[in-house]
Amino acid sequence: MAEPATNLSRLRDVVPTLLILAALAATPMVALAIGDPFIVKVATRVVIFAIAAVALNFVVGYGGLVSLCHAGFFGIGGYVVGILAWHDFNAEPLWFMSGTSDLAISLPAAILLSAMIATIVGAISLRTSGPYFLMITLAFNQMFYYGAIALQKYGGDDGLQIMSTITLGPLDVSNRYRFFYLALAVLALTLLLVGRFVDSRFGMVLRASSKNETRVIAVGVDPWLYRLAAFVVSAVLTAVAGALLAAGQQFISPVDMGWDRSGDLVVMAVLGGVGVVWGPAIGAAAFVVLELVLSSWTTHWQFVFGLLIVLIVVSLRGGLADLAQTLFARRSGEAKHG
Amino acid sequence: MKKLIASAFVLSLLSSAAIAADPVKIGFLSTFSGPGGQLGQELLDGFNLALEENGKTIGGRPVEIIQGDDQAKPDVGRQAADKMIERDKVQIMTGINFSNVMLAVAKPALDAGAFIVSSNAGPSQYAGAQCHPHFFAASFQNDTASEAMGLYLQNKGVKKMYLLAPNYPAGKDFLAGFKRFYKGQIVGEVYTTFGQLDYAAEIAQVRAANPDGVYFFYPGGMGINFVKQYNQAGLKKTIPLYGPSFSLDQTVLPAIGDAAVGAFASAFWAESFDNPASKKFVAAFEAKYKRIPSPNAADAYDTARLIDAAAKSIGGKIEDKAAFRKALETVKFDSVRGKFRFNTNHFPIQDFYLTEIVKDAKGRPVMAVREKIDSDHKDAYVDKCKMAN
Amino acid sequence: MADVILAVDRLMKSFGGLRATNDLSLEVLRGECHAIIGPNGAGKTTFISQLQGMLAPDAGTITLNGRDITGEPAHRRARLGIARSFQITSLVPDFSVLDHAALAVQARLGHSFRFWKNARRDPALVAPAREAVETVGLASRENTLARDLSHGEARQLELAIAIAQQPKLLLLDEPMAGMGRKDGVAMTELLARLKRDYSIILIEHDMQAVFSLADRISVLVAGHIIKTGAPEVIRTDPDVRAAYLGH
Amino acid sequence: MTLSLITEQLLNGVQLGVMLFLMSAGLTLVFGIMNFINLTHGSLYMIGAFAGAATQAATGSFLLAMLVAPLVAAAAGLALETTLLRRFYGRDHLDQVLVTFGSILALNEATRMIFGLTPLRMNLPPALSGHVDIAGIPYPTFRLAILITGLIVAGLLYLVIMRTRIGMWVRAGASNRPIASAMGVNVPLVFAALFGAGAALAGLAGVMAGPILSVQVGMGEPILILALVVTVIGGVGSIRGALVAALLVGVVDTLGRVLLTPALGSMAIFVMMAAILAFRPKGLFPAHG
Repeated sequence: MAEPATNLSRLRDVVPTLLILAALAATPMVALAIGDPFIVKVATRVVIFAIAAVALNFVVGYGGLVSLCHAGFFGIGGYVVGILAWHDFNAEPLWFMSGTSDLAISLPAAILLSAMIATIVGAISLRTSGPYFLMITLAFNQMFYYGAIALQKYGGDDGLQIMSTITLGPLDVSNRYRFFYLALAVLALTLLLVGRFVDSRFGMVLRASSKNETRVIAVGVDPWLYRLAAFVVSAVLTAVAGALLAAGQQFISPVDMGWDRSGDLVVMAVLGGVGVVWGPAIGAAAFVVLELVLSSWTTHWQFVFGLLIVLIVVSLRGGLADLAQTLFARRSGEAKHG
Repeated sequence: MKKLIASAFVLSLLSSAAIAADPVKIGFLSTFSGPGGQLGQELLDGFNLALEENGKTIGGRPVEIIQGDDQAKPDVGRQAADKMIERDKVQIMTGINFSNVMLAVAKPALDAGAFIVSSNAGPSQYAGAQCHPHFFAASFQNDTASEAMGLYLQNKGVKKMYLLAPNYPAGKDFLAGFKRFYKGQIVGEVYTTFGQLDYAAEIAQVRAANPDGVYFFYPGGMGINFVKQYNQAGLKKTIPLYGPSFSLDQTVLPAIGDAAVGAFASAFWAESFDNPASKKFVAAFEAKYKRIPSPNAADAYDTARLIDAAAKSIGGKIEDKAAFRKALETVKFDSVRGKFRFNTNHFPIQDFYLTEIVKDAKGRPVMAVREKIDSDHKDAYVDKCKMAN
Repeated sequence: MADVILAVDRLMKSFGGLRATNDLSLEVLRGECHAIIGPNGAGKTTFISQLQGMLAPDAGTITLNGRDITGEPAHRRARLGIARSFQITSLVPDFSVLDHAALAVQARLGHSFRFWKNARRDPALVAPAREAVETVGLASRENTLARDLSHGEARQLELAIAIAQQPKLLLLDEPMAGMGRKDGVAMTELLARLKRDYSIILIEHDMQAVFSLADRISVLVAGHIIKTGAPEVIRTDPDVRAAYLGH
Repeated sequence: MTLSLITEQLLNGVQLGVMLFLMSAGLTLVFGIMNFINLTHGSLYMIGAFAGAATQAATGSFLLAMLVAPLVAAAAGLALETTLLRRFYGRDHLDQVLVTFGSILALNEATRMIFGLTPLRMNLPPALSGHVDIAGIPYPTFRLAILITGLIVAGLLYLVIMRTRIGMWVRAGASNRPIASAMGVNVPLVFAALFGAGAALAGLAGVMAGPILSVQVGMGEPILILALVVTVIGGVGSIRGALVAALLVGVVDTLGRVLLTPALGSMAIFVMMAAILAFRPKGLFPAHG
């Protein structure tokens, strides 16, 4: 009896996910065909922010925890890659180890460090809930931000340039096409992971806790540890996105971890739709592309952008994913009738 | 999503397809949105004014300006620069006002073979070790205005100074520049949070330290807040304010008002400059934009005319990069600053003046030139630059 | 004493100046259905909340199966075998009926740090969950979301969740609250079936149901148990009549 | 530091705190009663400052500016509330954040289109431009005026909320929403009035900040963040909490800047907020049980 519901939800999740990934995978070919390699750079940025937004949505949409410190984790990932590359380029050892420009080493390092920091930050922040959680995570984000500015050795407010060539094991990923597909693979992995997690036993506890904590406690589960685990998973994936951003643009700066960037990530998630795993990916794409297109039209683009956001949130309850699903449903409905 | 990107592309294609053949393409990347948006507009207005006077040509060729907004964020600036270079195929980039954006953008732009002729940001990295054959700063090196003020106060024999700046690299550069020439006693050196609103606490500390003068670098809104509050605390008469022109120019003076009158600024250009090029520029700018130009606008105006003069000297063939570089290095043009030439690191050698804020005939606060501080001032990083041939 | 499943000893709880629970002592025997009745505001729900662990008492002890659980948090008491159905329905709006029961089953089976397998297609969860849902008569609605359930169905689901926990002691806080007559009769029949398998503490205003279901009844007035006894004893007790039934 | 310097810095801290209280009062009540996170509160502050600066530029009267600014901010607040924001009272916090975030962008840019890019100027009236002697410290008269005005408004607000029928309703609303709506009041009307009153206070804070700070687009966001910090430290919905937290934030921020290194000074209030919330997860004076 549970099967029909499951199949329906699989259709709802798997088909759009595959469509998104396929569309993205095709962009470099489109770029080549029409001779505009810049599209690949935009697509890479879309993919990186999509990873962060999907990861953030694991706690926002499914855990009910609106975190404003994810830009901090984004930046931590970026700075791990940047600082290791700096030590590699300047041939200066970092404590006991030498620097590296190999993502095969710096990505795990970013994962490890962000997991450790997220565990501490999460353990403290999860004592609170609702708007208080929002603000305590904002406080931590500010601490990360000012912490990065205090890194004078690594450029402080000026940011950190990556001068060396970034590799992945023996593979040189400084080629934009290769790098794009690397980022896309990480996005696919993120969508798969989050998609499995939310439907697992873990996900059931997380989702139930976000809507009715009392009920979850009453059946014998303390949500705290589950929330913490979700927070850490989400932070780690976001840090990976940040690491990719730094590697891709060969640059990381404190601006990449400001609180407004945290806000942007939340906006991407909500804009796309927090109710489905792939929603935030659409939100990230809309955000990045709209910003680019509108700002090339007029210096007053933020006026249009702001009104568009208001319009979307007024008319669509589930974000852009809602629109996509409605269109999809109508089309298949028409097909049936026709 | 693919559709979205594709349609974005088509739209921008439509806008660029109509341009006539062979224009000079200049990417103007600056901050146009958010609180920093004023500076980008100031730079663009100065740049556009020069182009209009020139019949919208550079080196005798039509010119196409591709505008980009960096939102004061390095990664956004980087993306906009990528677009300019890869899609719009710009040959020259200018306009950048924040050092951190410049540092994120310069390397890929230069790697792609574009020229950067900065109309504002002049980070020490590109004046020194990272100097590049295709990187020119037509404006200034960040530290130099502060060096001039330090030199002035040193020569004048002022004994005790109190220094204030925001806690970010440019703030540290400015105070370091000041200390490079000022050897008197520094009774306080305070770095405040970038974007701080209220300076009551710092001003109270200044009063308690009772220095002979305060040197401050607060660009934009921070400067407005600081000067107003300093004046309200009643300190301006007893402890004079000294700053680089960026803290006291026309981007902030109208908002500060009378509170700034009596403060001193070191400048490479001021609206009261008495040379024909400068007078013509100020009059034209005021007529067109209904406000007095700032040194930033003057720099952007000079930048456009400098590029034009260099391009003209080689018959507009800027595609010959070696020739264009040579032309820029030896450029001769009628600068609003009076004297202008490039040093070996492609940063300017220029004169610095002491100005005092006074009210002009219409009661508006302006920078009035009092004396020349230094002739042919060079930046401190030129020795670190091993310019490639 | 082996047949006592729950012992409450001199429990105290105050809110500001109000003594919601005042020197309350009570023993519940294994297998019995023990009803607690009392006028509105007597402190019944406050008492249940302290048994479940959502509220911490100011003083006194609670012993489950001879083990002092006074200091245990609510989730651990649930694992020790206390299940509660809420007076005001407490569900997850976008979970289906079956999801709710499955959540209770997975909580009973140990930790839920299992990230990969789809919980909705896990027979270890679905089979016992479906059993609980069938027990309360919601089999035909198992895929309906909680927010689409009628009030009566939501009350049934509350029970299904509690049953799926396979508890040693069921705390039922007004399971018939807000139900019409027909639903009420069905619920009474359901409870009659359940009392064969579980020890139950029942709070209920429907006196007909209470007297037909309860093995023993305690009367709670102003946070204190004034009387405990078999239904027929309580029915005729003059103190109880005066305090509660009299008007 | 000498005693007089400490006194002066404390005065500075309290003065900043009073400004923050004016900002936070409306924010915390709207948040507590309508359960609405109003990020446009900073924009209303900006609108107040611009309205004040424009009034002064047109008439030369600072007093008139002080009167006009709260009215314009209230009008703008009411317009926002009735046309857009009231639909979001029952919705998820995330939707509220998104709609107010979009509104901030549009409002900021609209202000820029109307007033241009150059920051506006507000002059002090001669009577307030000097300084007064407080225990040997020459303290700016205008800052003292802000302090006194703020304390008067805080006092009045306290009286209204603690002593009047409206205040009773507001308190009930902040601690128990269903009861409030069951009290048979015209709920939409009272919500709008409350929103408007909060907007007026934000506008008042804006115009009072005008002579001290630069009146420019984007001035609302930094103060919004501080007001949110105050709201949360004090406990959402609690006026008393907002007052205590505002003073605390004002003093800690001021002293932190003076006593700590720049990086730590910038972080001081955020470290304080994290520490307070870690031990009191619902703020210092939680209004909801």
